[in-house]
Amino acid sequence: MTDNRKTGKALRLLLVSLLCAIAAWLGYAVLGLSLSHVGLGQLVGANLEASGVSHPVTAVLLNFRGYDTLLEMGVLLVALLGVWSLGGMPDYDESSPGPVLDILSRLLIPMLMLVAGYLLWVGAHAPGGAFQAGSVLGAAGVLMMLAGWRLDSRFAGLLLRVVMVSGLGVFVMVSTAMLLIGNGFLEFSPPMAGELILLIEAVATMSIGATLAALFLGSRPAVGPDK
Amino acid sequence: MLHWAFDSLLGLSLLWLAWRALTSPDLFKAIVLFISFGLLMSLAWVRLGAPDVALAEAAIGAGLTGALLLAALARLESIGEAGRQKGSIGETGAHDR
Amino acid sequence: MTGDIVGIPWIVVLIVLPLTGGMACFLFPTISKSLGLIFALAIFTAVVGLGWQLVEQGAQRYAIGGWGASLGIDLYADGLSLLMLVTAALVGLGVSVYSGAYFSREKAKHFWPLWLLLWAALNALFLSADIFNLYVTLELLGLAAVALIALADGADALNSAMRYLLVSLLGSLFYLLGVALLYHSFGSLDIAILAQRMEPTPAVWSAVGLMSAGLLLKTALFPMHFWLPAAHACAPAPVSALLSALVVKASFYILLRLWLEVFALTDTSLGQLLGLLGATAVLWGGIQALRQTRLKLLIAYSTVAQLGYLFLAFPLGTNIAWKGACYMLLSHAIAKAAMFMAAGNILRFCGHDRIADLDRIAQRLPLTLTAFALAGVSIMGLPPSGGFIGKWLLLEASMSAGQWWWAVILILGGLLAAAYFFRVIGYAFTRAGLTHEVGVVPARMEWAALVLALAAILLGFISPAALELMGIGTPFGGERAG
Amino acid sequence: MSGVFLYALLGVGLFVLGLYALIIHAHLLRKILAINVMGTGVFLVLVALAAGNPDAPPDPVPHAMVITGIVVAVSATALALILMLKVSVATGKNHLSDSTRD
Amino acid sequence: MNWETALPLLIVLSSLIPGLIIFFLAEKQVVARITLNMAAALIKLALVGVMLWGVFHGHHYEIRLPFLPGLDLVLRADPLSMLFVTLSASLWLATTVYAIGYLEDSPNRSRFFGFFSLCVTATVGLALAGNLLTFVLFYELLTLTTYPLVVHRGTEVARLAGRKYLIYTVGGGALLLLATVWLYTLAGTLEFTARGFLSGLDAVHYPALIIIFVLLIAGLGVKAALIPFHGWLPQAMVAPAPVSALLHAVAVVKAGAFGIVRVVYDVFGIEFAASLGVTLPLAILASATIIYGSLRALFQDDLKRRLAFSTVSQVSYIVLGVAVAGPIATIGGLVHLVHQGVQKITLFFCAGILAETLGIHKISEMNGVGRRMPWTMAAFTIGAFGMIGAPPLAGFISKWYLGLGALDAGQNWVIFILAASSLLNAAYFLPILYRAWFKAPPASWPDERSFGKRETAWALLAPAVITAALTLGLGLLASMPYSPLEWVRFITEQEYAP
Repeated sequence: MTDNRKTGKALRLLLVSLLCAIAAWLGYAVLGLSLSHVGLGQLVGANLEASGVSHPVTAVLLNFRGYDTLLEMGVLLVALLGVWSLGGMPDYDESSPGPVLDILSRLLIPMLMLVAGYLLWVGAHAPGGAFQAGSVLGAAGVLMMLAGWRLDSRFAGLLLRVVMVSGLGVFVMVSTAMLLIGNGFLEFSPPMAGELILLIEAVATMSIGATLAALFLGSRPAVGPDK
Repeated sequence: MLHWAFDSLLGLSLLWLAWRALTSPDLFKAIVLFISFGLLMSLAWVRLGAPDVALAEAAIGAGLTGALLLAALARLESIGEAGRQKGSIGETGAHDR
Repeated sequence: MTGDIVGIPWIVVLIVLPLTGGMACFLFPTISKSLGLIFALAIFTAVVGLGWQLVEQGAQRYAIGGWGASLGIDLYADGLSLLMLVTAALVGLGVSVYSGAYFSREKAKHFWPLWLLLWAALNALFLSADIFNLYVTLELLGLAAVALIALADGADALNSAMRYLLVSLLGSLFYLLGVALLYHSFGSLDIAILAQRMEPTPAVWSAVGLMSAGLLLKTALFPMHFWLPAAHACAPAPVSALLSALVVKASFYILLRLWLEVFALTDTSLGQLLGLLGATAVLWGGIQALRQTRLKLLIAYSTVAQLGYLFLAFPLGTNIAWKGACYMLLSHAIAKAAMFMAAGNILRFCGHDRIADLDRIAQRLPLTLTAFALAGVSIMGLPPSGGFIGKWLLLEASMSAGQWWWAVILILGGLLAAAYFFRVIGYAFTRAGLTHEVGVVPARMEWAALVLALAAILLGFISPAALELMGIGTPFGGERAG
Repeated sequence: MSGVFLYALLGVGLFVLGLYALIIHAHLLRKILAINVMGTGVFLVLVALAAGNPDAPPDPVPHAMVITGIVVAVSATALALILMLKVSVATGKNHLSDSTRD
Repeated sequence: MNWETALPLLIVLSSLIPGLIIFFLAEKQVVARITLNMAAALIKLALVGVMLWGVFHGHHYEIRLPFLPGLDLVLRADPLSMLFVTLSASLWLATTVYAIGYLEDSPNRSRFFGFFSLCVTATVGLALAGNLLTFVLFYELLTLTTYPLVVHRGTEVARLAGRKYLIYTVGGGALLLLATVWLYTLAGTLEFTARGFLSGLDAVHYPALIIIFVLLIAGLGVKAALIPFHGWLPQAMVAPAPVSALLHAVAVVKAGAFGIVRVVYDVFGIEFAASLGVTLPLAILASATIIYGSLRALFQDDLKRRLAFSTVSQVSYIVLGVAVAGPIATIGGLVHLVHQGVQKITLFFCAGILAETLGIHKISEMNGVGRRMPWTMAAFTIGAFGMIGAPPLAGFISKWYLGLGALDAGQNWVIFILAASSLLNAAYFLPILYRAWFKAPPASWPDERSFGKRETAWALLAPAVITAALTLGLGLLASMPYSPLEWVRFITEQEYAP
């Protein structure tokens, strides 16, 4: 017994030394970076007003590199599909919520909804935006589920699927709509860029919130006859 | 000078929290440590001038991932119990390794 | 007429179509099968449209959102990406037809959306010219592949899906750290711009190491191939076909694209290392395939071996070598997809895929056996198949570059492939009575496998045209010295 | 200026620490934790180096990249956790059984 | 796509398309299958006849299909390829008739005849190949299409024989491929040209060329059953009689010998090969195979295994004729390619008839079989005497020219080899004839099937008798204008510098 623990320890030592060497080399490489000139900050600043939002990060996220965000909504959708395709999960034991949780959730949930709305709106000119608002909404959903709330089976069919897919769907539809009116793919012409981004963000927030809550639940909610 | 001290303190505590979270024997404790690591990380994002990332990290990184991990742990234990009732040679308890 | 065909931005259509297809199949599960087939055909025509456009106007660069290279993300399509898109379209169409009959109603509901989103990830990956965008497509691809593997309910399928997910995430993180280092060295994420600003600093060396390690892990090159056999063998047949033919090749494509343009280190010692790993993969994969008792594991190890061939082009670095490797990639994808489908048919017919007891197929599943045999011809690299052309070009490249040892590896690999292939075929000819009732195999599944196998053979005859198509936009650089 | 490099090195440290934990631990939940820590490490490297020159505002592109990365990480973690539970139900074990380990 | 280019392709397609159609015919569609088979064989023979006449009058038939950038698939009819194509086409007709009779009601005949036609396609394609790449392509196709025929019976023995067959032939194919690519990178072309295309290369490549020659001969030697690569041939006898008759006596074995002829004459060129000093070792190897094959044949009791070892030694006559660098020896070698084919197929037909009608497999069971089946044994006797090289028969002519060629080229030791092997041939054929004609027949044959007053089915007997008559004819009428001997003289004029 002792010898394989000994080899285990020797192996572990070897691993640690190897990883320390890698860390040292990466550290040296990072320190060697000269950070004076580099970065797209100025470029983003120059094109900011053409992007329809005044906050640089939101501009990059939804206009300059909007394609990344589109695919990333796809990632969320695939994760949800994967979780739902894995089939039933021992459902979260919704023992009746204690009085404290009950009252607290009744107070907190509307608060969270409000914060999510605010974050969505403020994203245009200050830190905030679809993902942050969506995750707050998701947190609100998690809290509701902890308090024993379940989606009514009537809404658990096509409607739920539409909400889940709406984030990616609207983004794709709006971007291809741009094609039809003569712009390039995902090219929001400046006058209406702000409104379009807000539309996309609003729907995205709803969809991200629902997806994150569903990921927490882990299995497809009890669905009525499969519509 | 004060910044430097605060940054190095924050960095060290982050490293220490991460190390504890990854190597603590009890799983529940590991997850709680991981959540606190996430919260402290959002502080670090603010120090680095990235409020958006701080918000995202707090809401998703600490909040939601923490909730998912805790829910998974709870279910893992209920599976472990069910396994033991059926007499299958399930794990002795989720709190090992 | 050709005016508007060339006018449509096929690059964007190729990404939007599978995305909308995936969403549509998710929204309307009851008709997801027919929807999926329609979208598969549409995507195939879109690839033909793009091919037409490339032939007419040469390589295409499309700035998304009209912002241009460094600020926005560019899509770029040249001969190499066209080759990969054609591979994905051919295998995709075959798999779509095959899965129409393979999955039960319950499973089909989950299969079609995931498969079309995986196809979207593939198309996006082959067309993207931005290294962070490649990270997002890699993640999308990885998660979709894991979900598809887990469709096969069974302990070892879930087990291998979990292992594959961890490996995929690890590889992506390595890749992302490399992206971070490159971005902060040169201030841009676009491949073309990085190629201009590239100079060998320690940060670039570590970025090369990290990105290569991450991508090699996802391509399952020799020492890092441990996760592939279980994942490809336990997945449902069409999914294993997708994994072996397309998903594994996507990370190879990125490595090739980076190596050719950004790293441009083809003739340094790192190229020799990759060639060495490729050679060991060829021999190790072949020997392991010989030792397997289950058919799908044998085919999975054959994938490990065939991937080794692709890396033999790195130490050579000449134009012929790259074209040979890419042709080998195309014919391996199609032949391996046909083989996995044939194995799926056999599994459904006999209920098991133990090689020693396959001795009743020749008379009862003639189409499947012919498909398996024709695909095998291409895997072995015997004429007149696509595999032969790829092998010939690689042999020619290694001989003219004076590095004859790669040629010996190619020949040995071919012999090993013949050994494990004919071991299976030998059993299929022996005559033994039926000892159990048999599953019915829908004709559509047999014909899908046969058509793909015939395509692999047909590839042997159209190589001049295909190689010329592959050369659009000189992805492999001109006739650089070896 | 030195603060930037401090956080960047911290990022590298977290990355390597996560890698170590991923290799050492067999329990799947711990492996998922390790993956998350590694992810955070990479994001730290990305954002820290973005605050390069103190006078100009930090470069927003890495921030957008990290936000996308965080959302990708959470979706991957969610899928990994549910898959872990399915593996635990199917194989009764909380770690990977290497059926074809070679 | 005028007539000049279409003809070679038509000849190849004339057995490929019927073969593919036969695959889809159901087992019980016997009439359809027979008509398709016979039609294909007759059409091919007719087309070959037209092309033979055309080539004799100087028409140039060639078709180029793009296959690789810078390399095409070429089907060209030059005199040498016509020799082998005519042999294959005519013997395919005879064997098809024989196979239809032989496999009367055995299982999977569609699969058999499908692969049978594909085999002939590969053989004809290989014969008409205009460059080494096309040759390699059809050479590998031949391996793939003959394997299912070797394992046709489906028994475990057949599977093991098939496995051994594959190990040899696929290994040989790999060596051939490596050598071909290496040659292409050195020479830049692979086109078969009259006196070889390598003489122009500068001397620094000579060692590489020698290694390439060795690899090529090894790759081709597998199918030409040169020692030490002959192991698969005796074991492949487990295949049904028509397969061993056409394939292992004519198609596969001759493909290897024909390949060696092509390599020595149209790739290296006989003078250049002699200057490289590779022809002498080849001659020695061929002689060793001749002697070894005959010796092993002496001790075989199973009739088909004895014939198999006899094939191993007989094919090496062709290689010997080629290796002895002289015009007359070349004539001897090439003409033996035809003569040996016709004689050996007669012997295998007779062996098949004996096995099918009387259930005789061993030579020890052949006492007095001459009285029971006079026609079959008459054909067998003609074939046997041909092999020994008795005067009026075809075998004598090729041995005569081989001997003359050896003397003319000053290689006197070849005469002893020829003499010794003829003696050995006599040693293993005459006892069979003595036992068949002069011994009393046993009380009952192991598994006799009666065919009314005729000794066996006509479909089996007719081909055997026809090929025996052909052996006699080729011997007597050797100097007729269209005889193989004249045709070979027409070929060798081009191979040697005027």
